[in-house]
Parts: sequence; C-alpha cells; structure tokens
Amino acid sequence: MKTVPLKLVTIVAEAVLEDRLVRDLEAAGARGYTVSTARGRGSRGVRASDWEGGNVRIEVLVTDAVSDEVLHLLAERYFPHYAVVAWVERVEVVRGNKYV
Amino acid sequence: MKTVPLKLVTIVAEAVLEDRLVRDLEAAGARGYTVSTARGRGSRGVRASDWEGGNVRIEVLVTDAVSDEVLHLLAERYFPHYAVVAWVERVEVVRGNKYV
Amino acid sequence: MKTVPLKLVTIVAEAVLEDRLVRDLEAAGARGYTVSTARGRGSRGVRASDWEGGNVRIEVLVTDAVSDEVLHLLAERYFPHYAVVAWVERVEVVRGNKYV
Amino acid sequence: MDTVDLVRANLLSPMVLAFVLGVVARLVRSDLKLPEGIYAALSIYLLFAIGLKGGVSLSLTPAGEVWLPALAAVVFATIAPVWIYAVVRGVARMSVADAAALAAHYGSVSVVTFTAAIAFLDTLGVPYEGYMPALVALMEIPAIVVALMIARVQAPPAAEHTPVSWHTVLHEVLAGRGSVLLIGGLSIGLLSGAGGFAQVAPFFDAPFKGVLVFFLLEMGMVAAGRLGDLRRAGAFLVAFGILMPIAHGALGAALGWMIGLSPGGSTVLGVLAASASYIAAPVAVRIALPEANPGYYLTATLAITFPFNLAVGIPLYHAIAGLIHAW
Amino acid sequence: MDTVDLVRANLLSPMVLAFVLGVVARLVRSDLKLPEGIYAALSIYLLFAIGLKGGVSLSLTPAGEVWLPALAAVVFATIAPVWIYAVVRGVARMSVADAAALAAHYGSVSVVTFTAAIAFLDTLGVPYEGYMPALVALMEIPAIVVALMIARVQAPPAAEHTPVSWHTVLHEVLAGRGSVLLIGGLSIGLLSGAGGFAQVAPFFDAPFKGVLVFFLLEMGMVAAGRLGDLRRAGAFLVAFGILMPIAHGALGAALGWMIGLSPGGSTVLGVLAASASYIAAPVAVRIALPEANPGYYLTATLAITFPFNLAVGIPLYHAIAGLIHAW
Amino acid sequence: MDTVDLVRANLLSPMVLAFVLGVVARLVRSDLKLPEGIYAALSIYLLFAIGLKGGVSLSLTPAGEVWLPALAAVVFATIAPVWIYAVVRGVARMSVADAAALAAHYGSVSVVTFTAAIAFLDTLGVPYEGYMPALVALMEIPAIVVALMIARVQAPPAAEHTPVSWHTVLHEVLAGRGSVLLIGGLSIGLLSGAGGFAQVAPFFDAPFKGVLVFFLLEMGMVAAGRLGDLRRAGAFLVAFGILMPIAHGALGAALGWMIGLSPGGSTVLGVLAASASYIAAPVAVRIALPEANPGYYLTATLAITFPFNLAVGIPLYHAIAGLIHAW
Ligand SMILES: Nc1ncnc2c1ncn2[C@@H]1O[C@H](COP(=O)(O)O)[C@@H](O)[C@H]1O
Ligand SMILES: Nc1ncnc2c1ncn2[C@@H]1O[C@H](COP(=O)(O)O)[C@@H](O)[C@H]1O
Ligand SMILES: Nc1ncnc2c1ncn2[C@@H]1O[C@H](COP(=O)(O)O)[C@@H](O)[C@H]1O
Ligand code: NA
Ligand code: NA
Ligand code: NA
Repeated sequence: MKTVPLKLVTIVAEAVLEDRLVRDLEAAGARGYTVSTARGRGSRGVRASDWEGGNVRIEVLVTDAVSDEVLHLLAERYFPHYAVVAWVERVEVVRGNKYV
Repeated sequence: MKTVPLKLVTIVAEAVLEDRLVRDLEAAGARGYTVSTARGRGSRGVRASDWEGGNVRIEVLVTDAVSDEVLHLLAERYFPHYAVVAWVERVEVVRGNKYV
Repeated sequence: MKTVPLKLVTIVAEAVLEDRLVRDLEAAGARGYTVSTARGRGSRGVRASDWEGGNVRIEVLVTDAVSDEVLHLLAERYFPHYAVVAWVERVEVVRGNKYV
Repeated sequence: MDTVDLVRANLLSPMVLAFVLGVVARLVRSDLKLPEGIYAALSIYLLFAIGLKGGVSLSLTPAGEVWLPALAAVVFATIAPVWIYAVVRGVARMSVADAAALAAHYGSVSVVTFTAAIAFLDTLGVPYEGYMPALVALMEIPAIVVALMIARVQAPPAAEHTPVSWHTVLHEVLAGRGSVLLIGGLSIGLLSGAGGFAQVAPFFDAPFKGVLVFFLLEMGMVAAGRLGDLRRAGAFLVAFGILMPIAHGALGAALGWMIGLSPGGSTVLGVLAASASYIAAPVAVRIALPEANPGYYLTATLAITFPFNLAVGIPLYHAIAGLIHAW
Repeated sequence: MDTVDLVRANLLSPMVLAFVLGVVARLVRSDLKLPEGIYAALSIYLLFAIGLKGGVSLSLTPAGEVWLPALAAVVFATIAPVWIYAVVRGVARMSVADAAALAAHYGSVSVVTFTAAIAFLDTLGVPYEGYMPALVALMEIPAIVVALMIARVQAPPAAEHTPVSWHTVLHEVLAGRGSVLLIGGLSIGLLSGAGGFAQVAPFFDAPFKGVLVFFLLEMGMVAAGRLGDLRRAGAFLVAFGILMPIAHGALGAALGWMIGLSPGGSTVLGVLAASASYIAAPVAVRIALPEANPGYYLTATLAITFPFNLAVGIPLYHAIAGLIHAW
Repeated sequence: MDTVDLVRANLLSPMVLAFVLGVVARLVRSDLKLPEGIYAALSIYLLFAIGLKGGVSLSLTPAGEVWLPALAAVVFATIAPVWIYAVVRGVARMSVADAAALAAHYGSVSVVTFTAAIAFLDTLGVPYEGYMPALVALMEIPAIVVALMIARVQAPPAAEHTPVSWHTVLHEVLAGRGSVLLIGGLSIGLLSGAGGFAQVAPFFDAPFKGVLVFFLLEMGMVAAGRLGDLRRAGAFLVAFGILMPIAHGALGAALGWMIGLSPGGSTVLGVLAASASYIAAPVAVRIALPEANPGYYLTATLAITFPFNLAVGIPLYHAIAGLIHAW
C-alpha cells in the first residue's frame, strides 16, 4: 500500500474556540480536519465555559509547511489566553496526496 | 515496562460505514478495535448521512502484516466511493502480545 | 516553532475506571489529561458495565520517567482484572515545558 | 378556507416556523445546534410514536376496512420508483445510480412530512382514518428495494468491484432503525391496544407536536446547510423537487378518493405519495449505491421537497383532495 | 383473573413488548441503538422520579405506619446475601468472588423491575401502599455492602495486590449515582411534599410509563447481547436466575403479609425481593471485586432474571400474594 | 407570609432542593453527572420555551401596554454595566478586563433565575404581566455589548495582538444560541399566537418546571465545583456577588412600580435586574475578553449570586416589591 508521510497535528482546546480554530486552520492551508468532543484537566484548570461543552479535540493531517504555520498561529492567537494543548507527530497517510 | 512495537491504524469514515468497517477489520485479522464519534470536513465535503451521526473514528492496533491488509481493503472497498481517511503510525503497546 | 519531545500515553479502559485512573495518573506525575468517550471490542469481550457508558479513552502527555511510572501502575493495578489497552508514542509538544 | 388561507395558516404554525428558525440560525452562522444524541433520540421517538399510534388505530379497525388502503399504498410505493427512474433518466440524463437514488427517496415516504400533515389536519379539525400511520410503515420500504433492484439491473457492478451483496442491502433496509421502530411500534400498538396505549399516551401522544418543533428546528439547520448545493444542483433538480411532489400529491389524493378514503385520508395519502424519505432511504442508498451523488438526492429531498411540502404542499394536497371529493 | 390471564395481560403491556422489540432488534442485527447519553438520561429520570414519589408518599404517611415495613425491607436486604452466597458456593462451587457478586446483585433490588410491577398493579387497579418507592431506596445498598464484606472475609486479597480500600468501596456504593438519585429524590419529595410535587408532576409522573418503554427497549437490546453468554453460563446459572427470584418473591410476599401490608404491597415487596440490581451493584462489584466474572453476574441478572420477572415473575408474585392473603 | 416564611417556602421547592442535591452530589464526589448532550438539550428547551411563552403573551397584549416596560428593561440593561464597571474598578481595583467581564454578566440576565422566580410566584398564586418572558430576551444582550465596548475603550488591545474583531464579537452575542432561541422562540410565539401554542403546550408548558429541576441539579453540581475558587476569590467578590444583586433587585422592583407594573411584575423585573447571565455572557466574554479571569466572573455568578438569588433573593425582591407597592 503506497502511503505518504505527513504531519498529524492534534489540538485540544476549550469548546468555545471550535469555530475560530477551524477557520484559522483552513486559512493556514489545512484541507480537512476531524473534531471530537473531549474533557480534561490541565495546568490552567479553570475553563471559561465550564458547563458549556468541555473541550474539543481537533486533528489535522497537513504538510510540514502547513504544520509550522498552524503551530505558529496557535502560539500567537490562542496560547496566551486560552486553555489549548497541541502536539505533532509524523504519520503515514493513505491517499496522502489529497492533503498536500 | 516491556512493550511491543505495533502499528496503530486510525480510520475516519462516515458513520453509516461503522458496522461494515468493523466486520472487515476483524476479517483482516484485527483482534480488537476502539471507536469514537467524530465530525469533520474533507475534500469531499458532502456526506451521505449529513444528519445521521457524522463520522466515526476507528483505531486498531495491529501487526505490520494486518496493517497492510487493512490498508489494502480500505483502498479497494471504501476509498473509491466513500468519505474515508486513514493513517498509520508505529506505537509501543503494553501487553502487546495479545494483539499479534 | 519550538517544540519539546514528550511521550503521549493513550489508555482505553472501561468507563467505570475513569475516576480511579485519573487519580492514579495524577499521582504518577501527569500534569494534565484529556478524556473522550469510546466504545470497542477486545479479546476480553465482556465488559462489566455493558450498558453503563462503554469505554473511556484517556490521553496523557508526560515525560519519559512519568510514562514508565504510568505503564507500571497500569500493569500492576489494572491489567490483571480489567479491560484496558495502552500504547505509547513519541510526539512533539508545543509549549511542552509546562508538562515536565 | 381557500388554499391561500390554508397556506397562510400553515406557514404560521409553530412547526413550520421552527423550520424557518433553523434555516435562519444556520444562515446567520449561529452556534446553535442540537447535541449529537438528541437528534437521534427525537427521531427514535417520532418513528416509534407513529408506529404505536398506527398500531393502536389498526387494533380498533375491522380488517375489512384496512386491506384496500393498505394494498393501494403498497402498490403505489412499489411502482412509483419505476416512473420516477424513467423520468429522471429520460429528461435529465442522470447516471443510473443517481436516477435510482432519486427513485428510492421519492418512492418512499417522509415520516416528518406525514406528522406535519397530521398536525395540519388536527388544527383544522379535519378528520382522517385513524390507521393512516400504519400506511407510513407500509410505504417506507418497497420503493427503496425496487429502486435498488433497478440500479442493479440497469448497471451491473463492474467485475473488479465486489458490490455490496443483496443480502446486506435488504438487511440494511429491513433491519434499519426506521423499519424496526415503525414496524415494532406498530406491532406493539396492535398487541397492547387502546388500553395499553392509554398508559403511555402522556409520553407518546400529548408532547408529540412539541417534539416535532425541535425536530423541524434541526431539519431547518440541515436544509440550510444544503442551500449552497442548490446552485450547483441545477434547474432540473429544483423543478423535479417541486413538480414531482405535486404530481404525486395529486395522484395520491385521487387514489385515496378512488378507494373510498375520507377527504382527510385522501390528503394524507397525497402527502405520503408526495413526500420523500429522509431516514431509511439515505442510509440504504449510501450503502448500496455509493456512486450516487448525495449532492443530488439529499439536496433535492431536504432543501427543496421537504420545505416545499411543509409550507405549500400540505395545504395544496388538502385543497386538491377537497376538489376531487367535492367533484 | 387467574395467573395465566395475568401473565397474558402482562405480556401484552407496551413495556414488556418494548423489551421484546429490543431483543428482536438485536437478533436481526438492526442498527437501532439509543444514543449514548440517552440511556443514562433515562435512568437518571427513573431513579429520581421513583425517589421523588416515594418521598412524597412518605410525607403523607404517619411514621408509625412506615417503620415496620422499612425495618423488614432492610433486614431482608441485609441477610439475603448471606444465604445467596451460601447457596451459590454450596451448590455450584463457584469462586468466592463470583458467589459474592451474585449475592450483591440478587440481594439488592432492580428499580426497573419495581416500576414494571407498579405499572402492572396500576393497570389492574390493585392498590398498594404509597410509600413502596421508599423501600426501593432502603433495599438498594445493604446487600451490596454485606456481599462485599463476605468476599473480603472469605478470600482476603493476596498480599502482593493492593486491593481497593474499604473506603473506596463504601464511597462507590453510597455516593454512586443510583443512591444519590434515589435518596436525593426521596429527601426532596419528603421536604417539598405533595404541594411541591404537584408543580413537577407533569414531568415526573405523567410521562413515567412512556419513558419506561424506551428504557425497556434498550434493556432488551442489552439482554439480547448477552444471550450468547447463556450457553457458556451453564445450567446452574439458568436455574439460579429463575428459582432464586421465585423463592425470594414468595418470601417477600409472605413477609409483606406478616407485617400487615395490603395484597398489592405484598406483591411489590415480593417483586423487590425477587429482583436483582442493574445499576448500583454492577458498578460496585466491578470496582471492588474485579476478579468476579461479569459473564456470570450480568448474564444471570440481565438475560435470565430480568426478563423472567418482567414476563412471568411479576404476575406470579401477585398471584402468590393473593393466595397468601386469601388463606 | 412574611419574608422568612417566603424564604422557607422557597427553600423547600423541588427546584431549590434539586440545586442543593447537585451541590451535595459534588461534595460527596458522586459519579452522578448529566450526560454531555443532556445539559445542552435542557438549556435549549428552557430558552426556547421561555421565548415562546413570551411571544404568545406579547401576541395577546396591546402594544400600548408593552412599550414602556420594554423601554425600561432595555435602558436598565444598557446603563447598568456602566455603574457595575465603575464600582468594580473603583472599589476593588480589578483590571479593566475583569471589571468589564463582571459588568457584562451582571448587567445581563439569567434565564434560570427568571424561571425560578416565575415558579415561585406561580406557587404563591401571585399574578404578573404575561409578557415578562419577552423582557428576558430584551435584557440579555445590551449589557454584554456595552461592557465589551467599555473594555475596548478603556484598554485598547496592544498593537502586537490582533484582537478579536468587533464584528466577531457582535456576531457571537447576537447569533449565539441563547439569543437565537430566545428571540426565535419569541417570534414564533408572536406569529403563531395562542392557537399555535395550544398545540405544543403539553411539551413546552406542562413539563417546564420538571425540566427546571434537572437543570438546577446540574447547576448545583457546577456551582459546587467552583466552591474551591471561592476562597481564592476573596472577600470583595463574595460581597459583590450578594450586595450587587440586592441593590439591583431593589432598583428593578422600584422601576417596576414606577412604570406601573403589578407587584408580581415588579418582583420579576427586580429578579431580572438582580440576576447575572450564565449562557450568553460567559461565551461572549471568553471570546472577546480572554484576558479576563473566569475564576472571578464564573465564580461570582455561579457560586455566589445564583444560589443567593435562588434561595434568598427571589423572596427578598418579592418582599421589597410588596413594600414599595404597599407604600
Ligand atoms: N499533560 C496533558 N496531557 C494530555 N492533555 C492535556 C495535558 N495538559 C492539558 N491537557 C488538555 O488540554 C486542556 C487545556 O489544558 P490547560 O491549558 O493546561 O488548562 C485540558 O483540559 C486537557 O484536556
Ligand atoms: N486533512 C485532514 N485532516 C484530518 N481529518 C481529515 C482530513 N481530511 C479529511 N478528514 C476527515 O475525513 C473525513 C472524510 O474526508 P473526505 O473523504 O476528504 O471528505 C472528513 O469528514 C474528516 O473527518
Ligand atoms: N487491537 C486493538 N486495537 C484497538 N483497540 C483495542 C484493541 N484491543 C482492545 N482494544 C480496546 O480496548 C478495550 C478493552 O480490550 P480488552 O481488554 O481486550 O477487552 C476494548 O473495548 C477496545 O476499546
Ligand atoms: Na413518496
Ligand atoms: Na432482590
Ligand atoms: Na442583571
């Protein structure tokens, strides 16, 4: 099976941010994304919308360049004030060309 | 802690496919699977069951051989017509022998 | 973007264990965690709380040392009797210093 | 009331307005959405409640009174997909799969449109045969099966693709949650009768229209999400999504009159004929005919036919039924 | 009505039929399932509503009338696990953990079986003491605690395993959502009284049986999912899952008669004694006795005892109560 | 009844007791929690039902009777954030963002507190103007917009941070689900009138207070989760969270009297003035003023003001309204 190496960026953030994050991800060049509902605890503890839906967990398959762009915008627009965690890993994607 | 290296295949697909995918995964040799609910957007955009439950996100820990088999069947039976995304990565599994 | 390499431990377990697992994870040194709801099938099949909420999927970003500690406590307290699966991978974490 | 009055009265019902609110919410990009499980729960409730009511009514109706309407409903649902397929292929030259998909949806029925019609008649105080919900259960499945058969015959799957087996397809249709709830509810209503129903009526009967309001709110949001596809869909789909229901509505109403239904019953049969499936058909078609483009069948049913029937169709078919019966 | 008539009437109630529909849906591998949160929401509703009603009835009952039934209920629930444990160990030679697990489940009570019994009596028009729901709250916990104590005494955890602490176990049982909702509802009913209840009755009283229908639909699906385990479970488990409830049902009915309950009240006490817990016990046992095999205790309670009680047991204990009281 | 009696009667209502149960459940670390989607579903129900009722009442009220209360409500909600901001900045020297956040929350209104007040008056049999729910919709938004404007003017975002655009902020407030449901429900009620409402009343009216019970159960759990923050919050926040509502409650009641409302109506206006927003404001503030500390505004509204209003405030403002009107 031919696969393409790509970056998988996983972002966990407070749920009120979902719409904005998704818009920013698409602007940064992501061709798609997957969102699921999550809850959690971090160093920050307090969440704005405590009883408003917890966290979202967003996954985006992107090229290295877009991955950098995404991390950059997280650092600039979200990390200073919001409860956001993000990590990156290298994965092999089937039909990977459609994300480039 | 002794761990065993295995492949983790993650499949994101439209929810109507859950039952069939799971049956196919087990037929391909997977010894177990984990499913969660997700939503998302991709290049395809339109989803059949738009208001029927979004996507599912299926994770399977498998050996290299089964991983190839799984990707193969995805390519053959699902990719041509359905909204499906899949990626593979290498992970270290605790109690990994039970999946071999 | 500066990132820090960390271990991501993913644990899939029956839902009744959530509270205990989370407490144990924090005691082992985890600075945060993310939980989502999942369902699944494994070699064990029978789940105690079959109609009590399925599985939980817990993710923890931790240092290598804490990762070992976490796997150790899973092996000792959970694997013998409960339906639990866990895997570890290396990821690059943004703002990674806060987890150390 | 003349048709315009009926339309106006209908447009101002809480159900129709809730649909409009859903559309507006989506258009202004509100963060409003029903939580994931809630939509599914509402649809389970509606399907089961309709089945139940149909079953109870059946248990109170002599078999001699039901067999003809039942037969007429099944016959209509069985042959409708044939002409829908022919029209779509002949006029629009769509692919076999796309034509069969439309045939499956428009030959089958919409539970929500049906309940909106019932609410409409109840508000007007127009009586109808109590066993109508049973016809919903009868008309849900045949068209889907026939349409999928047409697709198989007209375009046998290429040798290199293992197609979904007939068995899987039939299973999907018959054991799908729509069928299980409708037929299951029907059987329970039939077996437990009016006495049994009385015990659960405060849950399944009284709040029914209120639940429908939330369901329509969600459908408005989903339909609005499809409005973008409308432009791409082209003139044929828009015309089809309006004219086909009108033709079927008139046909159904006439059929009702022929088999001796009341004017209210004829209205309901017209609405059933005119409505297009949103629960059973999309899932079955997606699985059995994956090459059909959901951009056609979902857009036509959800963004065109459903709102048309809700706002204009129901009172129109009622007016038509009135004319036929008065004639 | 004789017992056969009662069984027949009971079997055709919407609740029992919904359970059957759930079983059928699973057997035909339907994709029907209640959305994840809905089952939990329904069970929260049922537990709280029962507590509430029990509390309101208690607030209307002179304490002098309640103390004896309350005491009898607690005593039964406290000593029943002892003999259940002895029987299982003696006859089937199961492990300490498995025997204690069964003792915890069968010594405790099933809220759903209780509500089905109430619905059954209401349908027949048989009166019963209003404070019966309060007994549910009293009988839920003691058996679980006693059974877990037996397990600790009989098979002290091996030194190398840190067992779950007593504190954790007791917390799990007492602060579990079953207890909190039942006891919380009871307290609220007691404090706010009939006047307070009147405000919320359209939500907690009228739709109650309808909600139960959906709950039983889901339980039917879960029970059917366990049918495969039945074969593996063996003859003992099947016999135990039927005979133990019958014995307890008769005992409970007799106890009711002895302490001066009405025939309806004796029926309910019989049903409570005969029923096995599905909410509090499984969670507590899973956490405190993980080495007990859920293939035994869940299969026995869900796939054998629950359907048996629902279909046959409830009318049977009613007939037994009738005989005892007539005697 | 004097105030103490009122407080006692109020404290023993199922709604207030459910809040207490939620607090207790969290304090004993119970695993009780409403499933994820259910809380959202309940809040959708409450918001829409209130809008609907307000709209229906408006449709029955001559415009000449409504304009003055509507104007008074909007004016209050528009200028209240100014003095709240001034007090918080002046007395507590909080940051601009934190002061504006409190102004947004306390200038806006709480739908749940409002419904608790309605339930309270209904229980006492005190009449009030039917269009009060419409005021909720009018008072929800202005204070949020004004408070965010104050924050922008007082502390313009630093150049290197691209702040959230005004457009985004306004959109968040106006198209937020709270506004869409309240205003949408209002419009539907207005358009479909009493006849339309009658169709859906068994769903939106009768079970309303029962639904509120579950909502308050959840709010009790959330509030208890914030009790830990109380210590950190400090004396100012506690004092503010109690005194500000009392001042606003008296002011609102007086305003009601001035514009000619009934004593019941004045009570409701007092409660609205005294209540702090939990649905629209937190989301808007989180997005537009992320540097404001939720540990302040959520703790004050949820853990201090809401329980205070629920237990003491509502009967207190009712007593105050009584005094003013009797005077
Ligand atoms: N060490 C961690 N591992 C996994 N998830 C985390 C971790 N720390 C924080 N999170 C997630 O990120 C969210 C925000 O974290 P924080 O900004 O630290 O409050 C939390 O609610 C968790 O869901
Ligand atoms: N680049 C991506 N990153 C993450 N998930 C994706 C991506 N593209 C698509 N998906 C997921 O896969 C599903 C189907 O995608 P598609 O087949 O491209 O429509 C979407 O609904 C998303 O959940
Ligand atoms: N091979 C696997 N791949 C992914 N998830 C698994 C696998 N095996 C088990 N699981 C998950 O772990 C849970 C417990 O597994 P088990 O202990 O094998 O019954 C299952 O319910 C699944 O969610
Ligand atoms: Na049709
Ligand atoms: Na028992
Ligand atoms: Na206010």
